[in-house]
Formats: sequence, structure tokens, C-alpha cells
Amino acid sequence: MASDVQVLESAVVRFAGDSGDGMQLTGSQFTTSTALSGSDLATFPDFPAEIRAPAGTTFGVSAFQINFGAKSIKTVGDRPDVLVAMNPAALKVNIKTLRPGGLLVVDTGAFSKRNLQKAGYDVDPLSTHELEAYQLVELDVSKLTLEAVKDFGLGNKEALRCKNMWTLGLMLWMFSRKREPVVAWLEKKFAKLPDIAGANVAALNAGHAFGETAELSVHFKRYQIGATHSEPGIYKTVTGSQALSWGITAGGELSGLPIVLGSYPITPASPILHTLSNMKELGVVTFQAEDEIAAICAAIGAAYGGALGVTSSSGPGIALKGEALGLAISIELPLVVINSQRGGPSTGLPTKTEQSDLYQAIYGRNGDAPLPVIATRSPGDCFEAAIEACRIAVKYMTPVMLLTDGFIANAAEPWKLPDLDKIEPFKVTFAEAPEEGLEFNPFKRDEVTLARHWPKPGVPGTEHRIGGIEKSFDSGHISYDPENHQKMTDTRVGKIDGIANDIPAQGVDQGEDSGTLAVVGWGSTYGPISEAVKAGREEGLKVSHIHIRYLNPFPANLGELLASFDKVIVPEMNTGQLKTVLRDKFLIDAKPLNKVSGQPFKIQEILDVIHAEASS
Amino acid sequence: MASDVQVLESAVVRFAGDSGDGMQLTGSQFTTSTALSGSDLATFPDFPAEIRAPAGTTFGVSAFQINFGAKSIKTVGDRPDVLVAMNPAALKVNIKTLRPGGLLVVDTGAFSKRNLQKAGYDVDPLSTHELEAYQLVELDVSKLTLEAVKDFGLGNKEALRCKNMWTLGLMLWMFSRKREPVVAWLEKKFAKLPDIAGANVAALNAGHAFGETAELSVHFKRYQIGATHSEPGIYKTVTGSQALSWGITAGGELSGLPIVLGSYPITPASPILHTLSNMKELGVVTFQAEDEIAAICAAIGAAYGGALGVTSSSGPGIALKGEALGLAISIELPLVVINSQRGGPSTGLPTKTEQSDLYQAIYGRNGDAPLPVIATRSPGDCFEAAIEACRIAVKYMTPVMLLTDGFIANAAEPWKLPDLDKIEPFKVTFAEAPEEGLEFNPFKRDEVTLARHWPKPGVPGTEHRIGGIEKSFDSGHISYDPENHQKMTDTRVGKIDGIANDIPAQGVDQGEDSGTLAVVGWGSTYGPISEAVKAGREEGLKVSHIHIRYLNPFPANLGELLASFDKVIVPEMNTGQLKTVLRDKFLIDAKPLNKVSGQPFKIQEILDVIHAEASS
Amino acid sequence: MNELSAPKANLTIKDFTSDQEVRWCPGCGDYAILKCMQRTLPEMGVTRENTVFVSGIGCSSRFPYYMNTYGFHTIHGRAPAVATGLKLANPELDVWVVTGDGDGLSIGGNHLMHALRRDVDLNILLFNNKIYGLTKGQYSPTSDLGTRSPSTPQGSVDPALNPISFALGSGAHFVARTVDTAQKHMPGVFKRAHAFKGASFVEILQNCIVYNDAAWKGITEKNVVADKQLLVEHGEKMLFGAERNKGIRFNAQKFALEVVVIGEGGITEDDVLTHDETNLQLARMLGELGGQADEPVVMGVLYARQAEHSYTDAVLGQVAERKGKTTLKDIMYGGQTWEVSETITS
Amino acid sequence: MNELSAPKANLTIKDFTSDQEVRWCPGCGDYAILKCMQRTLPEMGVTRENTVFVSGIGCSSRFPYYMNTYGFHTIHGRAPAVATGLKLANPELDVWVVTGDGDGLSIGGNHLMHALRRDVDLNILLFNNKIYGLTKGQYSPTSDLGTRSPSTPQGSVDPALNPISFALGSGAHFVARTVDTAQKHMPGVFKRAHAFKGASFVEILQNCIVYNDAAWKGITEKNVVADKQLLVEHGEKMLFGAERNKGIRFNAQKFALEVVVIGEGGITEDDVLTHDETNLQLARMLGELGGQADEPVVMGVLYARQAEHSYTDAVLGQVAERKGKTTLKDIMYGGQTWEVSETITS
Ligand SMILES: Cc1ncc(C[n+]2csc(CCOP(=O)(O)OP(=O)(O)O)c2C)c(N)n1
Ligand SMILES: Cc1ncc(C[n+]2csc(CCOP(=O)(O)OP(=O)(O)O)c2C)c(N)n1
Ligand code: SF4
Ligand code: SF4
Ligand SMILES: [Mg+2]
Ligand SMILES: [Mg+2]
Repeated sequence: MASDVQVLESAVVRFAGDSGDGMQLTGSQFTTSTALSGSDLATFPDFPAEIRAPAGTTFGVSAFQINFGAKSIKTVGDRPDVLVAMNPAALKVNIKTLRPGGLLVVDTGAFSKRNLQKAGYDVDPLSTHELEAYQLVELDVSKLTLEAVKDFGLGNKEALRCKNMWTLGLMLWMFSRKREPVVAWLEKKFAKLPDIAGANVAALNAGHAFGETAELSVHFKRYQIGATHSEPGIYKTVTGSQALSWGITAGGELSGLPIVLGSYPITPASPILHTLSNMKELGVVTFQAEDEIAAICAAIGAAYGGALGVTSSSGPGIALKGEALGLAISIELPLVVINSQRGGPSTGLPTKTEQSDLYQAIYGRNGDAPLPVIATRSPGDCFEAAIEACRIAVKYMTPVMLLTDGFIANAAEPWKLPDLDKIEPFKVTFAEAPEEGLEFNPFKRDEVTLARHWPKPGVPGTEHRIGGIEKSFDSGHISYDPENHQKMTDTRVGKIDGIANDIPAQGVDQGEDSGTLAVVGWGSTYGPISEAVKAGREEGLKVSHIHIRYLNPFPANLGELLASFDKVIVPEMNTGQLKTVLRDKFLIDAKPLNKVSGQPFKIQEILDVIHAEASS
Repeated sequence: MASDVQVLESAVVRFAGDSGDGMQLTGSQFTTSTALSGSDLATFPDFPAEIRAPAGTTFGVSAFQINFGAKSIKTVGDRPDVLVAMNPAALKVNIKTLRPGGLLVVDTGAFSKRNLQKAGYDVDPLSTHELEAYQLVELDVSKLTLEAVKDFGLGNKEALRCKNMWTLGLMLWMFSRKREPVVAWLEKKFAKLPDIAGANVAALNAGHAFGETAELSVHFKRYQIGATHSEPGIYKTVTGSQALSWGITAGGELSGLPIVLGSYPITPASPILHTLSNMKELGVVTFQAEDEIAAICAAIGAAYGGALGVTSSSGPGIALKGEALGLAISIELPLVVINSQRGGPSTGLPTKTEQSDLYQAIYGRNGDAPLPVIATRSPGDCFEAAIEACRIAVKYMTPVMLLTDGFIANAAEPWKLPDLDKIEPFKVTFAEAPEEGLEFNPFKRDEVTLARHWPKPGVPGTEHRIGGIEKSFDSGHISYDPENHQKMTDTRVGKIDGIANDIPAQGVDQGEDSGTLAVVGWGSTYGPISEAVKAGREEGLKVSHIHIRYLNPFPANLGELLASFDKVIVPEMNTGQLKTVLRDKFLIDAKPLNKVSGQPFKIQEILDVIHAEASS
Repeated sequence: MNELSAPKANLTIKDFTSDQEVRWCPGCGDYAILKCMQRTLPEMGVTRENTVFVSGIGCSSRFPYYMNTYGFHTIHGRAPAVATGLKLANPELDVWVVTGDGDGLSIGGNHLMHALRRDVDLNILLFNNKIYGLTKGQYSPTSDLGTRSPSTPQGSVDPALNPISFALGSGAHFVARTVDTAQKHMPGVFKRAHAFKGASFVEILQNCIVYNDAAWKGITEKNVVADKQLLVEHGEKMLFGAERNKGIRFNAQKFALEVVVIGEGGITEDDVLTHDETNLQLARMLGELGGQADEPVVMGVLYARQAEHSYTDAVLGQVAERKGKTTLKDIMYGGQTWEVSETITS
Repeated sequence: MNELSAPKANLTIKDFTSDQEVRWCPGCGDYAILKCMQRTLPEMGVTRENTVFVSGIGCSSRFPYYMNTYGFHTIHGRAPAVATGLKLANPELDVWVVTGDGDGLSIGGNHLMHALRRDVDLNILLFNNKIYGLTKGQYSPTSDLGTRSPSTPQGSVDPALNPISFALGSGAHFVARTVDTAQKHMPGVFKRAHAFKGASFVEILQNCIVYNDAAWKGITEKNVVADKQLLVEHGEKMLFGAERNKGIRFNAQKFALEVVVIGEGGITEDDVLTHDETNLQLARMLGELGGQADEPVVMGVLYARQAEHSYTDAVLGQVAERKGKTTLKDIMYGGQTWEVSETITS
């Protein structure tokens, strides 16, 4: 019986299965097809921590969630409307997230006694009442897949690998998405293995056909989710790691400098190293160092040599870079330090997201060692944020900390590609030799920015010696003079503080620029805060959303802006770090709303607080 | 002509010479003799940064300042009353500090053309008007010394080495101090070199005799500075490094644990390593590691093994320990981390003092990683502060950061020795095996302190596996569960916050506990703030002095206490770090008073601000 | 020391197996090493409570979770330093360090070097899979030149480090090699490492089936083992090959070891070198064999030179020598002190 | 590369001397090394602007301040890493790394190891005074066993590291040794190190007159130099002694080098080994001579094996190979994109 097509504004689908089930591929192909149809979307790949945990166990479950709609989508959705569970473990781990009444598709073929046991089920949940709250659809996907691919002569194991494509076919049918981009992708990917390609396409088609023709429960409807209102332009789905890497490369081109990345692998920062290692076409040099200290030191060495030095890591690796960062601050060399944050402290939760490294970014060094801190808020935003980090680094001769997180790094969103020719360049000129007979002072400063000039080895006449010991303001030579140290300290602080005048004034993302309640966020909480404020405003609550990209220094008008609200709440995926900085700087009673579970905020969690605060 | 003896309440004397002139020895012997006579005192050794800079240059100048009096002495004195300059460079570097009208003693024997040149003097300052503001006494100390020791058959170079003793003799005479302790010390030191001992004693006596008999200018008076009001007890002059090392050893005895120190040399923290390396009699194990990371890791390994792990360093080294510190926080093992602060950022000013590592101490790690922070305020205070650090570490199963600084580390003060038997012990008991059949949970907690128990390898039945990945609250096993991470994060924060109830309530050092102006300090600014507040109060100003030892968490009553003052100023040798924490925690308008010159505050600098704030 | 106490005959492989589910990829070489350790420890007569496994971070470093002994999964590269501190706190413990080629030779090279140089009484097992497993396959310091990995898409350009050469260059006193597939050989190496007082370094060639499968195929496949692995024993001729007709000889002209075939070109067994595990120069040469097509990779104890005292013995010996000779009170109240008996005014 | 450009005949020692007052202790061995460098650079025909000295922290690491070239006094132990980055940014520069036994072998051992392993085109000078000078005399990883220092008042208990063995164990391609007192020998070593494309490692024995005076006395005092130092040259017999009648021979029985005296016990010059600087095994043995009373310490280029490409060449070669083949725009606008031509509603 053909299902009737129902138009929805948005939907949240979650694919869950064993690590070996190819859920990430399924999700990303669903994403591509959805993006190409013009819906807005946000995704959240939820990997297991282990490389390949034993099949069938709960800690081997891999999931991919996508929220897509005919409206602007800013989060991955609080609770899925549809959950696809490829085995008992996937069901066990994910069922809690499914919205009551939501559609639950399970592959009964994987619900063997052994698998139930491995997942920790004593009795088969399909045989009990425990799933009553959901619309349960039981399909033997395994069997259906084997049938669909039987002509390709694959072994049982290989044939079963096509299960994910069968599921994808069904979901594409359900949400009226096109199969063509997936077919094209499969054919390219398996160009050298035509049987595999054929089997996968066959499974995909079979799943799709199943939706069209099978006799399913009445609940099994077909949906249509339209395109979103988007600005005209060319769009592409990007992950944060991609956009950030492109932003760094753009920063190199805009400054006219070669990029030298020093990095050491660490989750979830490694994709930046990988992406940039594949951009040699643009002259990017990458160096996998022996550790994080060597990585930043090499970037500093490159900056000393006149390149744009970049280093990328995550919390524990950034901790190791603290001493060298102090050197970069002291010798005033440009450097972009990327921290892709993850759950802490210590090794913590490497594959989970958190924004608990803000303290470390702003305060985490010995001595008075200020540096600019910028945060990305979404995958696409990484591009612009990275360019800003490069611009400020070279203009102010300072390391810049660029904060992103595991969620942004791995998540994908449709992104309007920028017009590269329209971005203002910030070409660097190096120091010149002084006039004959005059001594070269490596610490000569620009009177406005207070940035020192940048001498480049290889240039005759600007030879000089510097290091991490305090330097004379007047000559750059070592100086132990008390007044000089005071002056240099003040200059270093003043230089960074002055950047406040060189960044956009703080705007209000939604709502009035004064009033009862401001919800203030940074980083990847942007999505849920934005949606929660929108929902609150739709309910008529007086609430504004302020999102801060520049965390140090703050935009010059931020204090005044915040002071014009009666209440300020600060949702953060940490124990209240931005809150500390706001309270110190502006002496406003910013109230923390903290979540430290390794999971992004749900819209509802923020909305609850908006309710409480805006109405009290 | 015999000088008349004038009674003074206090005096500040500064000995300055070339690094090779033995000024530190002169100063410390003067200190001993002064201490033995019962005066209160404070000292400030002011080393050059170089090991042995070329003789006669300004950067090779070494100075030692002592403030002593018949009253309580809390700083080394803003400006010396007497300056002894053993060569032109010493004069050049130090003359600015001498109070106008002060006594200036110079060794004309060292004012050769060569030495004047090396010091950067074009003309001999003794021949110009530039020293008019002072009472200049020119003595050919070199010649007088050679004469005094001529019977001992030393070479010229060796004979001249006794110059410092001649000068010391003169100063001992001038301030009516005894020579006996110095003579005893010389005889012990040079027990195997009787000629050298004899020559030194002869020089000392000659200097003393010169004071008694020589025809000096009328300005050249003799002074008497009496003993101070002191509590009865046994006294000793101690440096901060000594007292701190003893405190750690006492912490070991009080807890019943062996001490294992992992350390890597760095100025000004090395003396702690040296002192503890010489305390094997008390079972102290010291390990000079290959770097600071290995040092803290070894201390963590020792703590895992059931010892009291300690690690000591200075700012750049502490920066390197950040990642491992996170591990100790995550696995909840006790550890004392000593930071002997110096001028930053980066290598900065290794031999100068600063208190700019407070941010690093409180905030400087990845993830939400709270730990207790305690600061010492003076040499003697290090003893008690170190014991407190040990107590909190073992009671709460947490690393504790103990902040001291280069000034405290090297300075000496008379200290009333504590009665060791009266200090409350805090004996540790290790985890016990669970009852037969039950699983051992390494993260079982005390309900009040929230501290986990401490299992010790070697004990049957408490075998367990832990690490830096998040652990289950219930079992201690690895857990990626979101709610568990939230719970563990909250527990870690709650545990540290709870320490606020286990430390003394914040008292007021001087003045009322509410009113117009509170001057709030921490660490080694204690002395100058105390004196400045005292001076202000003597002038009738309404000002109180609050000194904070416990910087994280703050004592439970601190917020209320500060709120009861109209104004709060926070003098710090940094750009305003405690100020940040106070403003965040208590939302009070704490005003910074910052000095970042590598030099301690002068009393006057603080008094000026008290004048401005208390009267405005 | 534990090896001297009577074997606890009643302990079995089960006693050393923790209740944690093992989370390596199916087929990972780590399983074989784990099983071998769990199996061999009872044979060494050690107790669970006196045994501690300390590791860094990496797939290999998850090892301690699966041992039902004390275990400490520390931070990346720092296990040797943590273990050194542990031994200083309690020298009676049997401390095993488990590390990987990334953990031990990339970020942790310096700590490994110094633990070896100091000769701290640790048993250090380095699982060499020539790749970063846990972070999904980047090349490591032991990866072959030209390794394509996510961070070296055009192939790596830095020469691989030989862990044995590095260990010997660092002053190691005990160096051995084995391979995950050698279930019979490994126990003996573990036992020797355990019995050695000082830092024992064991390189274990290990297969990462996911990111570097077949890294060791050339020497572990059944049909090549005899020709590609040379098992050395102290005092025995270094012979190998299916027919044990190949041997190692020193070529004085080339000043290098070379492979000879007995019976070819007049070579007899007398030409073949006898293994002397106390000879540092020989150990180095042996450790580097395997580069040429005809050369075997040497397995077994390449070098063992027992020092009189291990580092921890020496450190703690200095403490023991002085301990108790004075009290804190005596130190504090000694030297120049003065007494104030009542408050005085000047 | 600089060594290929025409010598700037007009540059002199003065051109390479900065205006900063030298701040080492009078009598410190560092002075001699500094002077030698300032004197030798002009002979290499290098320019001031293309020369960079990068150092860590320590007395030795103050070196760059005194060279009138580019100079970077970085942080403790990290100079090799900084220098590697510098070479990646500008491979045309002549980069010298100056480090100490503490800086390079204690805190910085790992970076040194990896710079050597990678064969980064750097000239690395390690001033070995077997002590921490700058921090006032604590023992270092090269200090002799038993060294009394502020942190080891009863004498150190950890065996000293041999920098040459460590470098070779790390895969170094060029290893040499000289001593601060050898003003004639040092320039040649500097020149060889400079000419070598890849990481050249030079251990310079240096006297710290304040904290470890006489550390090298046993081989530098005038009357022992000839017997205690063996200057090796590639292709030449390894002879030494005041009468050049002593030589080095390989003793196959002991499998070790030994000192022989020509004319004694039937020894002739033919028994004496010829130095082959391309032989790794020989280099290691030479580097470790000096332990026995009759053994000399070997000076000169112990090992030099020029690789085809240095690391930086290879890395930058990969970049060069691809550079310009696409644009950022092409990358970004390539792949699966879609166009929104006007705002649409569903
Ligand atoms: C400070 C720090 N840097 C980086 C990482 C990421 N990391 C974890 S394991 C690893 C490499 C592991 O390689 P190896 O030691 O060879 O272990 P394997 O997984 O191959 O067994 C890296 C880079 C980390 N956890 N901590
Ligand atoms: C991170 C850090 N740790 C420690 C120090 C202190 N420090 C400076 S130099 C040095 C050792 C220097 O020894 P070496 O490299 O042998 O140089 P030398 O002074 O003997 O020439 C130490 C421990 C520091 N500056 N930074
Ligand atoms: S990634 Fe490799 S080393 Fe890690 S568990 Fe899997 S197979 Fe083993
Ligand atoms: S301390 Fe030693 S190494 Fe340092 S400058 Fe003085 S003599 Fe030279
Ligand atoms: Mg590995
Ligand atoms: Mg040294």
C-alpha cells in the first residue's frame, strides 16, 4: 500500500548500529542527498571511543544523527523522530533519546540471542512491552539485503555489509530524497570493485523499493521536507575540520605567507592535520612532530623564519604547549593555536564534546601572558573564524588561540561558499634594515597597534638576537631593568587589549539590545541557545541572544551591552568559565547554566531556564 | 674620635659589590649577628642573573639588603639608610635606592680607571657633585685589608678576598653587633685552612677596630638598635626554601607517609630540591628527573604507590606539568605541587620576584580541573603553609598547589621555631580489601569530604585499574556515560569547594572587620601591605589589612567579609590576578594595584594608594 | 624481591584476567600478547597484589585494564616516569610498563631513554606496530619510510627508528625482542625480563590489523618464520633457517655482520658466531639485522648486563644509609638559634 | 645552499661578533668555542643574514647573543624543534643549534633524537660540561657516576649517557667530537658539520670552571693530549700517542676495539684499523672508547653518511611537486555542491 506523503517542517533521524555497520557512511550519504535537495541541516556523528570494539557490544555502537528541515536548522535536534537500530546494542544505547511516539526501525535479523546477550538484554525487548511508547517497525534487514544482492556472488559477510545501503534506501524513500547522488558516490568509491558497487546499489534500490511497495504498518508514512529559505549562492556540506583548514589556508593567501603547521595527532583535532596534509597544492607544509611541544616549537620556529606558524591539538596537548606559548607571547611572533576541545579533565572523554578549555586559553600560562582568544560556533563559521585568527596574529604579532570543539569538528552543515575574492587581504611586510649606522631594533613597534615589526632571517641588515628573557623596550636586548619590565608587561597587555577596537562591535543575535534577559553564549552552544531563544521569543518572552566570538579581548561595547539587561545567563558545556571572565571584566551578575556530560545542550534545557528567568 | 652611639628604632643596610666580592656571605653573617642580638629583621638577597658575569660590570653586581629593628619588621625596607659599595658598578646600580642623606661607604681601592669604565662611568663620580645628596665615606678598603692580613702569607688575590670581612667588621662596629658568631662561623668554615680563617678574622677585627679608632667624618656615627618585642621561644633565621622543605618533611611525618620529591632544577625553586636532597636522614627520597613532566609524573607514581608525592618548580616548569596535573586531579591522588614564582612570561626574569602564576595555578589546565591553592607569605610562614598543603592533599585526595616566590625563597627572617609535638597529626590509612565476593571500588568516597579512599599496591584485595579516562562513580571503571561524567565533574568540584569548611575562617590582619577600605593581599606582598596599612592607621585612616592564604577555595566567610567594606584594593605583583578571582566569586569591585617590575612593593607605593582611597 | 618468593602454585591464568571486556579490534595482535602475559605470570610465581602494570596512551596502553593486578593507565608517553616514581615509593613491587611505538618512542622517547639509562628496575614492553593505532592510523617513528597515512598522504619521508638501537644507545642494560605470533618464545622473554634487576626493555613486534596489517608479515608468515627469524640464546651458535644451515658471521672487511650458509663457499659451523648477550657491540649489530633480504630479524635476549645495583636500589640505599640518624627537630633546632625568654624592650 | 655560494672574502671575525658583552664566567670553556665559531664562519664563506643560531636554555645556550647573525634563544630543551620549523619555513638558511648536556640530553633528549632521526639539515653543537652550569651545578645525564652536586650530595647513582652513542642510536647521519681546548681541530669539525646536508651532531667537550672544573682535565692537559686523544680522519690509520705508536685494533675474540702498541707483541701498523667514517658499527665503538685507562677519547668525524635527501628537502619536495596544481577556490567549490538561485519555499 502506497503511503501518503506528509509535509513536515523538519525531522530528526538517528542511525545507530555497530561500528562495523557503516553508520557514519549511511549518515553522511543521507546528509549529502538532503543537502542537495536544499533543506537546511545539522549533523552529529557519535563515534565510540574504541577503534573497533568487539562487534555487538554497547561500547561498539556508532551513531549518526541528522536534523533537517525547510527552515533554518541550528542544532542536531533534542530528540530523534526516527531511530534506526541495526542491532540490540544500538537499540539499548539509543532508545532513551527517541521522542515518545517516534518511529523505531529495527533489523530483527541482528536480534540473535548472542547479540542480545552482548548488549546486556536478558530478554528480547522486541518481545516485551518496553518499546510500547514508540512506533516499532521490525524488518529483517539482514535477510532482505542478502536477497537483494544475491546476484553479485558475494560471500555472506560481504553481502551483509550492504545492509546499511538497504536502510539508507528505505530512509531516502521515506523522506523523499534522491538516490542519484548516493549511486554516483558508490560507483566512484568502488570503481575498481564493480561487484561491490553493484551490490550496494542493488541494496539501496531494494530498500527504496521496499518503502514503495511493502505492506507496512499504517504508521509508516512518507514525508516531504522542503528546501529552506536560503540566500542565493553555491552551497556545500562541510565539517568544522574542513572549513577550519580552508580558513587557515585562506589566511595564508590573504597574508601572503606560507603556512607551516606543526601538529601531533590527537582526537578530535587530527582531521585538521589530515586535511592540511592534503593541501600541498596550496603550498601548505605540515609537520607531524614527535609531540605537542615540538609541534608548537616548530610552528614558532617557522614564524621566526617568516611563515605563518600554526599548531593544532586538543586539551591535553594544549596543556603541553603552555610553556612554548609563553615564549611566543614574549618574543611577539604570530601563531595560530587551534584547540579542538574534548571532554576533560586529563584524558577525559576524547570522543565527547565540551568547552572546558576556556580557562586554559585565557589564563593557562605562567606570568602575565595575555593572548587573543577566538571561538568558532558552527562548522561553516570555522572558515571565517580561522581567517580572523590569522589576521589578528600577523597584524598584532601575537599567538592567537582559536577554540573549536569535537562537536563542530565532526559535524556537518550546508554552508554557503564565500566569495574568496571579496575577502580583504592583510598582506604582511617584513622589517627593513635600518639606515646605515643605526642599530636594528627588533622590538620597534607600530604606534597604533603596538605590534613590533617582523624581521625575517635571510634579509641583510635585520640580524638580531631575541629570546624568552625580558627584552629592552628600546633595543630588544636582554634587560633585567625593573622599569623596563613594567613597561614591557604593560605594553604586552595594552597591545592585546587594543585589539578590542579592531574587531566588530558585539551584536545581538536575536532580540532587543537591552531588556530583561540576555542569554550569552560562545562556541558550539550557538545552535541550541539560538533555537531556545527563538522558541522563547515565539512564546512572547523578552529574551535576547548574544553570541560572543571574541573572548579575549571582548568587543569594546560588550560591557555596556550586557549591563543593559536585567539578567544575564551563560549556558556553557563546562562548570562556568565564560561566566568567570564576564563577571571579572564587567562586574555583572552573569549566572551560569552548566552542562558537563560530553553531550551538546538540548534546546529544551535552555528553554527551561529561559522560562524560569524571563518570567520570574 | 670615638663616635657617639645613637639609638635607632630600625635601619636598612645594603651591601653591594661584585659577584666575586662575597656580598651574600657578608649579608648573611651580618644577619646572623643581628638576629642573635634579638632585633627583628628581613633580608633580600639580590643576585645577578649570570653565574659569574665578568668582574666589575654592572650586570655582575650582587647585593644584599637587610632591614632590622627594635620593632616588628615585615619588609626589607623601601630605601637603605646605609649603602656599602665595593666597586663603581655596585655604586652605579644601587645608588638610586639610597635614601637622600643616607650614608654611602665606598672602597676607593676599587675605583680604578678600568673599573670605572666597566661600570660605564666616564668620570669618577667620587670626583663630581653627583653624590652630594649622601654622606659619602671614602675608604681604601682594599689597601686596609691587605695590611690587616699581611701576616698570613696569602697571595694578593686571596688576601683581597678578605675585603668583605673588613667591611663586615666595620658595619658590625657601626651597629654595635657582636663579632663572635662570625668568628665562630669562619673558624668552622675554614677549619682545614687555618691561614684563610686567620686572615678573615684579622680583616674582620681590623674593620671593627677601624670604626673604633679611625678619624672619620662627623657623619660617621655609631648606632644601637635594640631587640624587639618577641614572644618567648627559640628563634632561628630561616629562608623560605628551608622552612618550606622542613614543612614538607613535617607533612610526611604528620601523615605517616614517606616523602618522594620529583623535581628538575630551576631558579628560584632549586634550593628546595637541594635542601630535601640533604634530608635523607628523615627518609626523604629525592629524584632529579629528566624534565618537569617526568618530575611530576614520578611524584604521581609515588602517590599511586602510597607515598606523599611532591614536585617543585617555577612558572615555566609548572606550565609543563599542566597535563599531568590534570591526571592527578582526575585519578584523585594526593600531591603537593610547589611553585616558586619568578618574573614572567616565558623565561622572563628568573632571578626576580613576581606573583604572576596565580591564574596558572587556579585555571591553567584543560577541562574542568579544580584544585586547592595555598600561598606562603614570608620565609617562616612557609613551614605552616607546606604542612597545610600536605594535610589537604592527603585528606582530600587531591593535588594542592603551594605558591611561594623567589623573594620568599631566598629572603631570611628570624622565626620562632614551632613546637613540633603540638602539631595535630593527620595519619593516613589506606583502602582495605572489600568483603569476600564484593568487587573493590577504587573510587569509593568519604561522604563528608567526598575524598575517595587510597588503595596501595602490595595490599591483597585492593587490586584495581585506573587512569585519566573518565571513571564510573559507582565502580571506578572506564565510563563514557553522559550522566556519570556530569556527576563526576560535579563531585570533583564539590570536593574542592568543600575544603572551604575545613580551613580557618578569614581573619583581618589589622583593623576593623568592616569599614571604608580593605587592602587585600596574598603571598609575599604581606610585608609591604602590612606596613603600609599600619602607617595609614597610625595616620588615623580607616583601613584594614586582609591577607588571604587559601586562594582556592576561599575561606567560607571571605565574601561576606569583603562585602562589608566600601572599597577593596588588591596590591599584586602581577597585572591583577587575585582581583579576577575575587570579582568572579564575590562580584565586588575589587580594584587592582599592580606592580610588575620584578621588585617587591615599596611601603610607600601602597601607602600612596591608601591615602588616595581612604580619604577620597 | 618477588622472583625469590615461593611460586604461588595455586594462581592460574584466570587469576590474572580482569573482568573488563577486552576492547581491541578483533584480530589485533595485542590479544596474543595479553594472553601470553596472563598465562606466564603464574609461572613466574608472582602475586597479583605485588604486580603493577603502568601504561601511557594508545591501543597497547589499554593493556593494564585487562590484567587483574594493580594497573595505571597514565598519560601519553609518561609511563616510564610514573613507573620510576612508583618504584621509588615501593621497590618491592614488580612494575611492568606497557607502551607503544608512538607512546614510547614519539612523545615519550625521553622518558624511555632516561629510565633505561638509569637502569630503573622496570620491565618495559614496547608494542611496535609501526603505526598510531588509537588515533586512527597516522605514521609513527618506527613506520617504514614511505608509509602512506592520513598525515603523510604522499608517503612518510623520515627514516624509521630502530627501537633496539635506540635502547642500546640510551644505555639500556637489558634488551630483547619477540613477536606477537611467537606464543612459545614470548614467555621465556617475559621471564628473563622479569628476573633481570634493572630496566629490561622488550620490543614486541605487533600487528595492527586495521591500520598497518601485514607490517610484520614478511617475518611472521608460517613459511618464512624459519628463514626470517633468528632466535638467539646466550652461548649458542647463531643458526637459523628451515634446515638450520644458515648462520651469522662477522665480516672483518666490511666491519659488519653477514649471513652465511654452511656448506657454501667452504663455510663451516665454526665460522658462525656464538651469541654473547653481554657484548654490547654485538647486540647492536644483531638488533639491526633484517634490513637486507637475506638477513633474519633477531629474536630473544640480545643484551643483558646485570649491574651491581639498580637505580632504585642505589637511591634507596643512600636513604637507608642515613635514615633515622637525626630528627626533624634536631635539624630545625640545630645551628645558630637564640632564645627569647621574656618579652624585652630595647 | 650557502656552502655553494662564493665565499664572502671580505667578512672577518669582527663581522660575526655581536656588540653584546659576553657574560660567561671568566675562564669558561664557552669562550673558546665562541671565538672559534666567529673565526671559522668567515672561512666557510657564509653570510651573516643567512646564518641563524638557535639555542635552548643554559650557559651554553647564551651563545646566539654573541653572534652577529640571526639568533634565537628559545626555551629549555626545545631548540631542535624550533630549528626544524625554521628550516621548514626557509630551507635556505644555515641553522646552527647550540645546546648543553642538560638542555639537549635531559629535558630535550626527545627533540634531539627526532631531529637526528629525521636528518633535518641542522648543525647541532652540544656543549658537554657534564653539569648544569646555569642553575648552579646540579648533576646532568652526562655527569660521571658518583658526582656530588647540590641535588646529589652523596654522589649521583645513575650511569652517564654517552652523547655519541645516543646520537647514533637515534639514527644520526653525522656525528663528530671535539673539545674546547682544541682550537686547531674545532674549525675543521665545524666546516664538516656545515658542509653536511642533514643533521650534523657535534659533541664539544667543554669545561665549566665553576661547577665542574677539570671534568676533562684527564684528556686536555698538555702532557696527556697525545695519549688521551685520538684524532680520526676518514681513510687513515687510527694512530695516536706522542710517538704515534699506539693504535686501535678490533679484537675478534672480545668482539671489541682495543689499544695496541706498535712493536709490542708483534703488532705492526697493519694491525691497526683504518678509519671508515661511513661505518656505523665502527663509529659506535669509537665513540665509546675512553672508558679504560689506556684508551683514548676519539675526536673528529666519527660517522658521516650523506643521505640522498635531507628531511626538509623531502618534505618540501613533496610540496613542490604538487604546489600550484589547484587553487583554494577549486578545492572549496569542487565536490558535491548545489546552487540556490533564488529564495525558495517548500
Ligand atoms: C598529550 C596527548 N597527545 C596525543 C594524544 C593522542 N594519542 C593517543 S594514543 C596516540 C598514539 C598511539 O600510538 P602507539 O603508542 O603506537 O599505540 P598503538 O595505538 O599503536 O598501540 C596518540 C597520538 C594523547 N592522548 N595525549
Ligand atoms: C622549563 C625549564 N626548566 C628548567 C629550567 C632551568 N634550567 C635552565 S638551564 C638548565 C640546565 C642547563 O644545563 P646545560 O644544558 O648543561 O647548560 P650549561 O649551563 O651547563 O651550559 C636548567 C635546568 C628552565 N630554564 N626551564
Ligand atoms: S587499531 Fe590496530 S592496534 Fe588498535 S586495537 Fe585495532 S588492530 Fe589493535
Ligand atoms: S657556570 Fe660554568 S658553564 Fe656556566 S658560564 Fe660559568 S664556567 Fe661557563
Ligand atoms: Mg603503535
Ligand atoms: Mg652543561
